[in-house]
Amino acid sequence: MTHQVVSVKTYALVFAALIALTITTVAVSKLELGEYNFVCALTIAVIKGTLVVMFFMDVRRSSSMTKLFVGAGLFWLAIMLVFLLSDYLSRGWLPIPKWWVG
Amino acid sequence: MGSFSIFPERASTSAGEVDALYGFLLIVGITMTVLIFACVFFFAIKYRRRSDQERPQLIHGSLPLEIAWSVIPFLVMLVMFAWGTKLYFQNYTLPYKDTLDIYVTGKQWMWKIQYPGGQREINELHVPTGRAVKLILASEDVIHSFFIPAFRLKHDVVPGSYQTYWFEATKPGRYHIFCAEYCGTNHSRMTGWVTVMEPAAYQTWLSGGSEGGSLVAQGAKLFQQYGCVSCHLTDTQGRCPSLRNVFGNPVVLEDGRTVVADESYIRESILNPNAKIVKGYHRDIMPVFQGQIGEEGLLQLIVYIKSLSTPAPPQTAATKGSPTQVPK
Amino acid sequence: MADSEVALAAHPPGLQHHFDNSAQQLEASTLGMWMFLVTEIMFFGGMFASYTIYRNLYPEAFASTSHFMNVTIGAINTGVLICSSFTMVLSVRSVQLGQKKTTITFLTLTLLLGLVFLVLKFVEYHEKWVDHHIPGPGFQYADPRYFHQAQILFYLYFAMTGLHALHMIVGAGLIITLIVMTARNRFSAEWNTPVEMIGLYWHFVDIVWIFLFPLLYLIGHTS
Amino acid sequence: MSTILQPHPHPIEEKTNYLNADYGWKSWLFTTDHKRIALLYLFSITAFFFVGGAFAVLMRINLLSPDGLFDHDTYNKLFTMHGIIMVFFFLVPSIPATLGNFLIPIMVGSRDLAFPRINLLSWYIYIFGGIFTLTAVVRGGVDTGWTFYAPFSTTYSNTHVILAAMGVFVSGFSSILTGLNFIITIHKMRCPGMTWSRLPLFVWGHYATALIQVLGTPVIAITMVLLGLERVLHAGIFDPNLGGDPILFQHLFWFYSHPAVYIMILPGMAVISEVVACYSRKRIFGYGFVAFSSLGIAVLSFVVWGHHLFVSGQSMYASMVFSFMSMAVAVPSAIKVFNWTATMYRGSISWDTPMLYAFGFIGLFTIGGLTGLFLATMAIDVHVTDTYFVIAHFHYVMVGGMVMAYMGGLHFWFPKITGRLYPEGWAKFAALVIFVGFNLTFFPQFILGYLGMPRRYATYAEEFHALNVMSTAGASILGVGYVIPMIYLAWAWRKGPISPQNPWKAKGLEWEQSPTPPPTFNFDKPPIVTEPAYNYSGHEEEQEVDIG
Repeated sequence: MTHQVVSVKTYALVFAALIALTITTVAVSKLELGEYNFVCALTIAVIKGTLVVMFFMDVRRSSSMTKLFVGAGLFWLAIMLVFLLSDYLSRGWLPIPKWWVG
Repeated sequence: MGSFSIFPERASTSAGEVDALYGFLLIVGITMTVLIFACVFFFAIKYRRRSDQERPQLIHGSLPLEIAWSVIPFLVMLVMFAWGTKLYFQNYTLPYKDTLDIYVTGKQWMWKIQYPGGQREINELHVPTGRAVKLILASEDVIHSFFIPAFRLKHDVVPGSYQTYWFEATKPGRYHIFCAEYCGTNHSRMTGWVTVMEPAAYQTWLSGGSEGGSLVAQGAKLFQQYGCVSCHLTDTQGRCPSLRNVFGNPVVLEDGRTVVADESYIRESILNPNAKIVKGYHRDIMPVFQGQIGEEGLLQLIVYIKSLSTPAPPQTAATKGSPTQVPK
Repeated sequence: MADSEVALAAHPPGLQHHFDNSAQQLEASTLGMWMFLVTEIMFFGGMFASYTIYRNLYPEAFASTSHFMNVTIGAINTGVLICSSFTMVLSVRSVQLGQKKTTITFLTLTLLLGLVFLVLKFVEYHEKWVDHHIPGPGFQYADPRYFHQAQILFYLYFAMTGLHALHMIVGAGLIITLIVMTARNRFSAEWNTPVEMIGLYWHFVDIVWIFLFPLLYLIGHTS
Repeated sequence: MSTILQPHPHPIEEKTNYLNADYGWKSWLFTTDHKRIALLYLFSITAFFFVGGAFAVLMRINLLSPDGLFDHDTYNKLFTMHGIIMVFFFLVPSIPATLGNFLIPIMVGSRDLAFPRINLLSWYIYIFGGIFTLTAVVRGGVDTGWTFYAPFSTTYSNTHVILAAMGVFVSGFSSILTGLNFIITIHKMRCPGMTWSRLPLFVWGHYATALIQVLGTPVIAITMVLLGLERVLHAGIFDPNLGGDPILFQHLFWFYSHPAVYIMILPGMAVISEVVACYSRKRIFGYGFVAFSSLGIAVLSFVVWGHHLFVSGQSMYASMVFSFMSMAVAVPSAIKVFNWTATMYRGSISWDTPMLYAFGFIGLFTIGGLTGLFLATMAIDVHVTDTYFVIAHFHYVMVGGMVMAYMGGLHFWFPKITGRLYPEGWAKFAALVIFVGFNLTFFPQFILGYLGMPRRYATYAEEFHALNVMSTAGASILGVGYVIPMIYLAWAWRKGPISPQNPWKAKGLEWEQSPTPPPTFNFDKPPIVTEPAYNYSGHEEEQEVDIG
């Protein structure tokens, strides 16, 4: 982290990208995409998030241990969401056909 | 309960199977415990420290042994998992044939039980032997849990939705009903009795008294009162689906899913109509009844709607070995 | 945050007695900060999970409540926070180069942008207060069909943005301490860990908002 | 540090150690020495243990007769406070905050934890959370059960739910900070030669525990915030009459609370690995497997919480997935038990008190773990969940497992902490009393559970009377069993014989390279590790698999 310092140009570029992405996400939200609206908004947010993590928080040049911690945090969040949704989404399914139940 | 036994009475078809699985788990558990206790004490005695200069021989470990005592226990656990899951699905998947539907409503510290014939009881449940009984469980305030140890069955009674499970009583007698989910001050007084009777005795009990008219009559009154009849029965402009022959049959929804119109579906469509819109009909026409109809009214409406549809055709494919056919 | 170890007058500036060298100390502090940020991810994660469940259960109620979300203020706030992240990262860069004056200017800029965000957030809350959209006894909602569901969604809205604003206020306080410490020449090119750590914290709060903005403001409009 | 020569019964001049390096309340309340913070935790945790224990005894007295002694509200408050204090203020912090805080820096070979000030902050947060909970107790208690299930806790309970929720919320951060400190210390501050494959299993166990503490605890924090907000605003997020879903609360609560039970047991396993290795004078059988099974438990513990919701209306398919994962999480625990037993094979086993506790742990934890399989099997869980079978299961794991290991660890490292030896006779007697009292208390509850006696019942049916009387009798023996060590350990701290540097001839940096009791910076000269872990057989050759 304390090796040579990142140039202002890179930071400015990343900053510009973030502002551009914000504008696009607002613009995209005005279009009528139905279910894809959610997907677009989320992907843009994920891109912006990775940009901030990689460049502004300098995880790009950090030790592999830091990258592992960041990955672990997101993975555990994913565990919570996946298993929580696994209950809610599978509530409505029809009970399984009778042939299997003895 | 003269003789002391570690099993409560077996009074339902599934009780026997649950006890069999419990027996299997007990055997596995006891063998493992005895094995571990024996090893620990045998090693502790055989290899006790005799002098301070002892230098035990270095043993790093053995891969085959490690793999053996990881895979073998896991296989045994898979047997437990499969057997347990099959039994669970069997208890909670409603049997195909017509069941005696009894409506149980948990209210802080009492169980209100209503029969299709209109009888109502508090903390008392009467069921005949030899017939599948379906319990439709609702709660008016907090989470309770309708637990009958003799049938080895329990289910949480969550306010705001219907939970159902079924059993088939086999042994006449009087068994406990407990509330198993903590629900406040008198949680431990929220108990009752289930009386299992022979079918003949049950009929005489049934005809004993059914005050207040059957649920269906009361349901019809409400169906009128809330104006459902104008849309759902006599309507011709097709603004909303007719409710004749709807109950118990699959319904195709607007987003393509098919859902069986059971009690939960009817209840949800009354309280929050936009949750599931039938294909070909529009949103936001039916008013929201959330908070306007009490649990009592909902039950009566559902029983009335059920009476509008002819009973579901008996399942054609004869399911072999289904509990109800095996002569006890 | 307690990471801002005060510089001890020991050999290399700021080296704590129990660390072997500065590199180990900095790496330990960075890992420690990231571990704290992981707990924050799980902390906000609980609310994002509840949001996903209720958005899944009540899509139309969600659509109707999102019409009351002021997208312009939301968008401006997102821009403001991204700028504050930018100035924060420049302040970290300048403290690493030992330029005290530029560090202070960038830190003050970040602080101001943070305050602008909070002011805009207050304006939004006031707008909701006027519309009686604050969940609780005084809650009113135009469309009677979604009264209860709207109250839940506004509860989640206020819980998430409120907690985020709280984190902004704590961040602002930390930046003030940083400005004071920089003014007192406590940081140098060799030792500036607190600035980096609070920079990480600030960027994290910005990322939370980057996810909050689309989920709460944008998605509901059209679905 | 000036060497204070003070009249002392023993002729040798007392070396300066962390205890006599400084005196006065300031040296304790503002210390950043991990050893002193460990002692601060030790005293506060013991106090909370006896408060929670007192509630337990009152509960057992109430259950002596079917129609109970106290009125229902009091009993409901008793079991709630017993739950909250024991879980959040004794079981979660006990081994990590006392033995872990004291030993991990020494075992790892560093002078202190990575963030000493945060370590002290964690103790203050723990005390602050404790004050919240004790105010809730004093002002009339809370009657929602330690699980705070909505909608009862949010709308129907009129007791101090918010105070108790705040207590749990605050004390959660103390656990997070301890976990954070351990992870960074173990990663970054190992002394030269201390590779990952030479780390004592005590450190591996605490590393896995710290992972769960850091990744799980924030979720209970946000759940308590949502609960408190819901109780104030009644917006209906957990209230079904207003459109909310109470099962969402259960999901969020158990997402933390199941991994929390592994936060409680993993440190116990960590202690047992050390005790079994030292008193069998043999290297742990399958070191790598035991180490990685700790990590396996830490990871798998986050995907099993659904087995608490089998009967609460969770979808059948999700229940099936959770049941399968609950079977998988049992495998690493089984591996550990088998490896401890195999370690004793062909060892030279001495029957000192810590080893007695280890025997007790291995046996009782096996019963606890196996009954966990009963609860993971869906069909059985339908019958036995929310009954005394569950109570017996988790007490076998927590009291039979964790508390036994805690006692074993306290006795094993008592000489290192205090520089004194405890009376062996009394200690063995107390261990026996605890073992007997424990089994008499909780084994009848398995039978009660399968007979169908629900949990949290102030009054119960007549046929459960006999077993409940047995259980109460056991509880009184257990209560006495826990008081005896309090007495002789306190006595030994002052009057016990001076202990040599390594009384048990154990391996490990904390016994061999750090004097007893250790000085403030743990080592006189910087530690170097040359031999593999648990090198009791004295063989120099190094052929263990190098993970580091």
